Amino acid sequence: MKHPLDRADIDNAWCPGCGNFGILKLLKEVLTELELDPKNTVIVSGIGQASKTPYYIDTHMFSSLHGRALPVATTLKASNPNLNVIAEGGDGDMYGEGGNHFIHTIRRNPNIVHIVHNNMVYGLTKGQASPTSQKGFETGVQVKGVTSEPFNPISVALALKAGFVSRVNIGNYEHAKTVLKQAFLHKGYALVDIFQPCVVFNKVNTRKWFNSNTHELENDHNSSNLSMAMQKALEDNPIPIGIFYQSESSTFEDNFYGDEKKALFSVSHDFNKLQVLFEEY
Amino acid sequence: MKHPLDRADIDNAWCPGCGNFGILKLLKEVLTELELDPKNTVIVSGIGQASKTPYYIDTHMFSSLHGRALPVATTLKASNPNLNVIAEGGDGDMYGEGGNHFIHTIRRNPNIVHIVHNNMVYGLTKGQASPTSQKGFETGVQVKGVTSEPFNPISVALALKAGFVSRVNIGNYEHAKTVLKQAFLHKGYALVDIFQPCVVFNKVNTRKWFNSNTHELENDHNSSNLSMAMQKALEDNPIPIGIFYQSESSTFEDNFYGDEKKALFSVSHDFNKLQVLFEEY
Amino acid sequence: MKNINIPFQASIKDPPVSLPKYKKQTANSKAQTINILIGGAAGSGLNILENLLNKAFILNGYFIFSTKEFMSRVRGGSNTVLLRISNQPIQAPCWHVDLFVALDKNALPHVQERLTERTIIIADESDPVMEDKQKNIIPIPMLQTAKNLGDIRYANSYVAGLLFGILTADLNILLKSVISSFSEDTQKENEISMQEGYTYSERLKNLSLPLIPQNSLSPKDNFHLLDGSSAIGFGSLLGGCNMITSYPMSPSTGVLNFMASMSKKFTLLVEQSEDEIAALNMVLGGWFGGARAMTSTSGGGFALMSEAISLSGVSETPAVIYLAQRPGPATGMPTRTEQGDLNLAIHSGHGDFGRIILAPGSLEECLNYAYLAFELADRYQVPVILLSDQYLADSINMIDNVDFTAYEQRRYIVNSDTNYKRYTLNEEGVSPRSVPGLGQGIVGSSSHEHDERGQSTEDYKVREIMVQKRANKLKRMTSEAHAPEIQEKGSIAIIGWGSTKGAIFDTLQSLNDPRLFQVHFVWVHPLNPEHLEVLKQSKMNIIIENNVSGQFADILKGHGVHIDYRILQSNGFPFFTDLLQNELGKIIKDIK
Amino acid sequence: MKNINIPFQASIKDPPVSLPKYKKQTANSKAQTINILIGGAAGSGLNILENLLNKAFILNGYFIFSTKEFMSRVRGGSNTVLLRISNQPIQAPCWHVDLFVALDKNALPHVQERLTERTIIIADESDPVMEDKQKNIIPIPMLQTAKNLGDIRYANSYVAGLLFGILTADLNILLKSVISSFSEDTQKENEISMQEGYTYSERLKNLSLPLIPQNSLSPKDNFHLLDGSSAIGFGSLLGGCNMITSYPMSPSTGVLNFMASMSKKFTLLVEQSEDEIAALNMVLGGWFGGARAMTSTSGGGFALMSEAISLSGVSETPAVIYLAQRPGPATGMPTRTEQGDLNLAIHSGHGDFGRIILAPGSLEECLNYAYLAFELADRYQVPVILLSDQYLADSINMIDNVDFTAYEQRRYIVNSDTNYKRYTLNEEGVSPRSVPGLGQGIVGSSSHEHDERGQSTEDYKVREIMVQKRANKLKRMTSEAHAPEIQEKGSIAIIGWGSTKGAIFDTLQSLNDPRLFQVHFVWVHPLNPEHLEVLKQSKMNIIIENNVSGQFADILKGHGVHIDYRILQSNGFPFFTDLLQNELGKIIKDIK
Ligand SMILES: Cc1ncc(C[n+]2csc(CCOP(=O)(O)OP(=O)(O)O)c2C)c(N)n1
Ligand SMILES: Cc1ncc(C[n+]2csc(CCOP(=O)(O)OP(=O)(O)O)c2C)c(N)n1
Ligand code: SF4
Ligand code: SF4
Ligand SMILES: [Mg+2]
Ligand SMILES: [Mg+2]
Repeated sequence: MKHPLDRADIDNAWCPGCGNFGILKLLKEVLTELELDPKNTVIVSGIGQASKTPYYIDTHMFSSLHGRALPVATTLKASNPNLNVIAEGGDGDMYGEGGNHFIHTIRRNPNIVHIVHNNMVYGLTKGQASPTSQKGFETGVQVKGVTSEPFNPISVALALKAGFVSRVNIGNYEHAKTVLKQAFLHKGYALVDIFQPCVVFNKVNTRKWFNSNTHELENDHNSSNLSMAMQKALEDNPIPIGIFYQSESSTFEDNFYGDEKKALFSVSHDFNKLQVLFEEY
Repeated sequence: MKHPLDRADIDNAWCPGCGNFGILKLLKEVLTELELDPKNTVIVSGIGQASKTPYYIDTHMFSSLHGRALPVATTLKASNPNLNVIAEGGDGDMYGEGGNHFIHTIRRNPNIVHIVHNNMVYGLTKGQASPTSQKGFETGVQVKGVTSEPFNPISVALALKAGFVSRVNIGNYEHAKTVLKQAFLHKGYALVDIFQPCVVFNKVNTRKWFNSNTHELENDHNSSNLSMAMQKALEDNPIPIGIFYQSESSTFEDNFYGDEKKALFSVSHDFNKLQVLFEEY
Repeated sequence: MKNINIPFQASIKDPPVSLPKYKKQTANSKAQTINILIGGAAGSGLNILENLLNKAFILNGYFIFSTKEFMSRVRGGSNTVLLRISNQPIQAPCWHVDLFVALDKNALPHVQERLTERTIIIADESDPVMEDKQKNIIPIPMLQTAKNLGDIRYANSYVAGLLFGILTADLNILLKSVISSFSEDTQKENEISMQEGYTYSERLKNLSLPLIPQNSLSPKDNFHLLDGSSAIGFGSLLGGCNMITSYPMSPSTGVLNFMASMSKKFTLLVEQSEDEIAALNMVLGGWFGGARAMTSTSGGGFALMSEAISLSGVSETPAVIYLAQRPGPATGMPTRTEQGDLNLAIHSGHGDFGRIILAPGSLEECLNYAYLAFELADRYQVPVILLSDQYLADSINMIDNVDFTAYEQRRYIVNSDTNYKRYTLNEEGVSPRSVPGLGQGIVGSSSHEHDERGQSTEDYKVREIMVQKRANKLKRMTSEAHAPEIQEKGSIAIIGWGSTKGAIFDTLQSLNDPRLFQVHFVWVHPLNPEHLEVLKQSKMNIIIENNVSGQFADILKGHGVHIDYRILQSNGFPFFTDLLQNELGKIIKDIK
Repeated sequence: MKNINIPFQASIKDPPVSLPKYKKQTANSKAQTINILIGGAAGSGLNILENLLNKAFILNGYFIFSTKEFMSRVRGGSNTVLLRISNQPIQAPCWHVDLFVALDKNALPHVQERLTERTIIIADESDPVMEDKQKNIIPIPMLQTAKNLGDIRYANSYVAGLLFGILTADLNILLKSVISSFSEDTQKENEISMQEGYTYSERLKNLSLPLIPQNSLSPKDNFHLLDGSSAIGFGSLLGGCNMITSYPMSPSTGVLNFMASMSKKFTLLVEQSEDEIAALNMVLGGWFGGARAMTSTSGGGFALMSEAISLSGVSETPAVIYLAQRPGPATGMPTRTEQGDLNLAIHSGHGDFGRIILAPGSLEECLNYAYLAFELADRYQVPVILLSDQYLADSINMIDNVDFTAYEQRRYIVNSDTNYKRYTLNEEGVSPRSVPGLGQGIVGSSSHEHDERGQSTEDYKVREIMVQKRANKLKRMTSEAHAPEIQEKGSIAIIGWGSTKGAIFDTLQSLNDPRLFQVHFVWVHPLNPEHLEVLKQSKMNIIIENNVSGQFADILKGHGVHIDYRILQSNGFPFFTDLLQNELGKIIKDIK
């Protein structure tokens, strides 16, 4: 199943059967169907299995540090507001190591799509609990099972009044596609938390588990109602998927550029103006 | 107004009229009234004006780094569960630099009291915006005014299902005292966000502003109802103060110690047992 | 994507830029200087007084230099401002003063050691020290006057007027400065207070003050008054900086404030980040997208940036980091000065990669090297650290006119073609850098060891090649490094780096010993061994550093340079020329 | 608060602890070793095969050593395990092998360079290399056999049986190991597969393999098989560790896993932190409260701990940090090895303060120095960094019996009285450390410069005293530093540190040149100059380091040690004795 956005000559390092393949496919299809020019699109990722995504898709990429994709993506977008910018990584990456950036990026509201592969486990480092792991989840480090309350990215994003808050299950592919497309069309920060089975290290939250423990938000869900969204976000049996909340407001770049958006690589300062300012000293 | 918990021979570095004085008084009175032994009480603070508190009150202290009081406090409590442990600092310290610890400490639920002096500004570094500064707030760095959405510690703590979530206004002293006492009596993590006027750098959110923009939660507020608490947390005109939510569950130390809690300084391993385990290799 | 014209496009094959030359500091031992220390509480208007007097004395034709020493608090405590007024440029502070003005009763005890028998002390008549009957204390009615005017803070203007009177400077000039220093609703009272102080000074005409220096500046002279932070700011704008992402931290915040104020006038994104980790990663996101970005911080914040520096290293993404040092470890002394973070600056980040560290020591060097930081970051695609300290950042000095058009602008960004590879191997070790959206190619940037395309690799041979590529780049940077500045030539080298430049210069002027010569490093890393030959040929090497271990001395030792004496300090103060003169004088006295 | 009895109470005035001695590595050139390399994909059971064979060969009376080389992925790719089977202890890996087993078709291309003309290659009959008609390739029906049994992974047991057959080892012993290696429901199939492999080996009796070593271990010998991570874990428990707070990062996770497994048996808090910053701050909170805490990480995580190390320094709160290195910069090569973080370990954190860095190079040293890390952290109240690397952490080797009771336990905690001051000045430079809730006093710990009570200070004289206090402590640590281990004595010193110990030892054994002698540093910082005298007296110094710049060489240079040659490597591999032998051999050949 070749796709025009496949990167040439690569060796995909994911495990057979991993949910990441579905997410990769999803992203390529969404970019293509929305006719987003890959030469104008950048994926910024952290480190982890999920964060390997940009190595497999033929857009620009900045494979950064574990947990640090969001600050990189924010200023990348600000340095050239014409780019489509995606920040992508795993649940450990984005909610653990990168938790502080998660909070504050939402507050800034850059116009980026934030994709989190949520497999409820640390895949690349071989199976430790992640912030989203459920209570009781046993691993080589959490030998008596997880005791901390799982991190709920949806409720936290809503608590911060994020402009676009969504969750999908890669096992529900067409639904996921609809939602991801909306995320790209949203102007401002858009969270897409994607349930993704890790077939090797998470034997609890499997593909089947995700399928039978999630259900699409009802048709009458009002995604412009924050407190209704919050209500839904706190439900967990089954876990709702879909667009919880959506509301546009001025973005980080808007606040900076106002109307004339030109990439900073073409900016140079007027040294005469600088000279004049200096003379005042 | 001498107090038995005053530390001897100190030079208080706060500005005359600062709300921190009220918080210091509050803390001393609450400790005394609850008969908490200062020799068994530790304040862990970060860096900032608020974080100077432990230098002025005669308990144990660990004045740590900007933003890092919570992880220090968490393991301090775990190393000796008999101690009363307080983590204290400013809004920049706890929600900015320390934002990631805020999230994850709540998830762990150590039995500590978390006091945040929320003056909506960076005091010690002379007046930059803090995460809780309101939109439009102008400073030497935010020359065109703050554009980011203010951080709402109450809604975020609730989104994380924190066990005790409260906010008070130091200008409403007796109410603040009632709430802070409850925080100490709560078993588990307890957030007390305290509105505190910075008389030098925040000319917007003044003592008067706090007084006229806050109101006590209604008597019929049901603090065991998470979604009602969340509803209240999202209100901002006026801002509710009081105990939004309270619910006990097993703490970080409980999970580790179970029933026999002895301080780790008295623990030593049985080397014979170790020898036997080694023989298996 | 169509190709876009990049202004000022340059290539690594171009020779390095050259820096505009400023007039050299001149040797002239006929300096006449009067040193005034003013002590008062935080928040009492000391800074306003400093600015007011600085401006006024300059208008009166003097050279001035001023520096502050203050506590980590917003109100109260005891701070000082040192004003040195001279007929010549001044480069550094002194410890002992001619005149001391106590604005409140805590001021005198705080500075006791800086007063000599000849120091004239001026204090309010109500000050309890009056009872000590200590000689040389002159009571003045400043508080009463101020109170009569309605606010104790008018005492500052009173003192300004008094000092102008004592130094027989022109009061009208002082009054002119008032307009720009005070808000309209207090101007009147300040004027009156000043006038009263000036008048009162009549009674103090027979003070045994040092000779008042001649007016040496003529209105034709185009000198400018600024602090180190502003000079770094202007230099950064010269370097094309259009993004600054920082978390506030003393003493670096001055640069952040300066840039923020300039953001109203230039296309310049200023963002306060949630922490320092975000700050540097934002800088990398900025450069990756084509911006010229910087961050500003101090030691603790810089420590947190350690991992991201390593990302800059392996991904070859440029970065400029302004690191203003203060005494550590940890929180240390937040408002004091030190040069204790050199080792950290050199070694922060895991793994081996090249970086450049520039430590300016004067306003001219702040301008030149802040400009250069952006040029070098872009040229070599490495992190460049601008190392300053609280002393340099906060001290106010004068600088000759700057010709902003003398700075060459360059941009090392290329349009990409379809075969573009971000890490192309070439002789230079520096691959042409494109940015997303500029041309037909794909830009792949990676934190992993990678191949030419930027794809991560597990191939040990590719690893070896890429390690070599980065090592080659470091070699090139080293070969293009700047030599230390050498003043004259003698047999005993007095070595310094960064902010000690002025104190060492002044000290050598005063000692006036032909054997001594100053070797001043701005480019402190990587060092080019050829530039150290001078230190291998000198008879003796004495190093002066503001840290406890002699960090730069140890680095020079590693390069085979013998260090005979280390003059070290780690008490939060800068070096004072008069004390340094004593210390160095003692050492060289016995040298044959 | 009543006074509480602290077990094993000790004081800085006590002499340093001494470490149990282990038998020295012995010089014996009659080693007979067979080197087997097995290649297969991640997740194909290579690790199980390694453990199975290791155990079985030991039970058969051989010494073994095994090490892995693997990609940063969970499934697929191409990894290898090297097994060295000998009649003597083995210390290091070799590059070229006698026997290679390809578990899949990617295996052979991946290791091509490690095969010589004499290497026997065993591969499945279906492997496409068979068509190459390359000599020395022996086809076996392992995949067919496994498939017949229902799972391709039974091929591993087939290979185990085959290898045992070839080496004429006792199959019954191998079958015993099966029980502990496989889950019950696959034991039967594994046994059958193994049996078939063993049987098939009959056909390969005339392979020209090296002489099979004699069984050298008798059942009386009490050797134990473990990897470096476990040895660090046991050492840490010996050091009293009762808290570990870490964020997972290869290759340090082995220690975290080990400790987690031990937390079921000992009072030992294991917490996975949200990031590395929290991890080290939690360690400090733990020690402050009286625990013995550690964290485990690799370069990137350690970089993030930089600020907290400085907090440990100024607040004099002990800390133990296990830093397992991998190639950087940044993400670098996550599963490979390097010694590239020494400089970072020495200089991380802002400001000047003392720390200790210990780099063990063998299992014995892992045990001893992990134990010592806790002792020293407590004794001097400083951060202690245990520096390992992926190679040492993941390699499996044998260790003679350990007497756990030979390790002295100490606790440097005191009860406080009402006048207790946390930073009391005394001759030792180390103030008695109490913890909250222990006695009548108040414990004030501070990240600011502080006075004896721990109150923050703005007084420059107090600052000077406290800087001096910390410098004195560093002096004391330096005077109590361990000397490098010197094997025999010659004229040419071969210098190494950390994990290169074994490779250098083996290489010198093989070269058998009486001029060469090994100087191995475990205590790499701070160095005691007296201990370097040996390097100033040697005729020549050759250093071997697994990093691109020669970080330790530069440090020795700074101490006036001349380094004549640097053998450096930075390709993600450990040093291989056979390659090292060639390289060193070439260098010394021409030395007269
Ligand atoms: C600073 C730092 N700490 C730790 C690591 C090690 N590390 C790499 S990936 C990872 C977690 C992976 O989990 P997640 O982010 O959920 O991604 P997944 O592999 O599950 O897709 C960790 C801890 C690192 N690379 N950098
Ligand atoms: C790592 C680090 N970054 C920055 C600082 C500088 N700093 C000290 S206090 C402070 C913020 C103070 O604001 P807040 O936490 O709200 O406390 P307040 O002074 O308002 O009580 C900052 C940025 C620091 N000490 N350490
Ligand atoms: S370890 Fe888990 S998340 Fe990673 S590639 Fe394999 S299945 Fe996917
Ligand atoms: S600066 Fe503000 S917060 Fe700090 S002490 Fe002064 S008034 Fe209080
Ligand atoms: Mg994950
Ligand atoms: Mg604040």
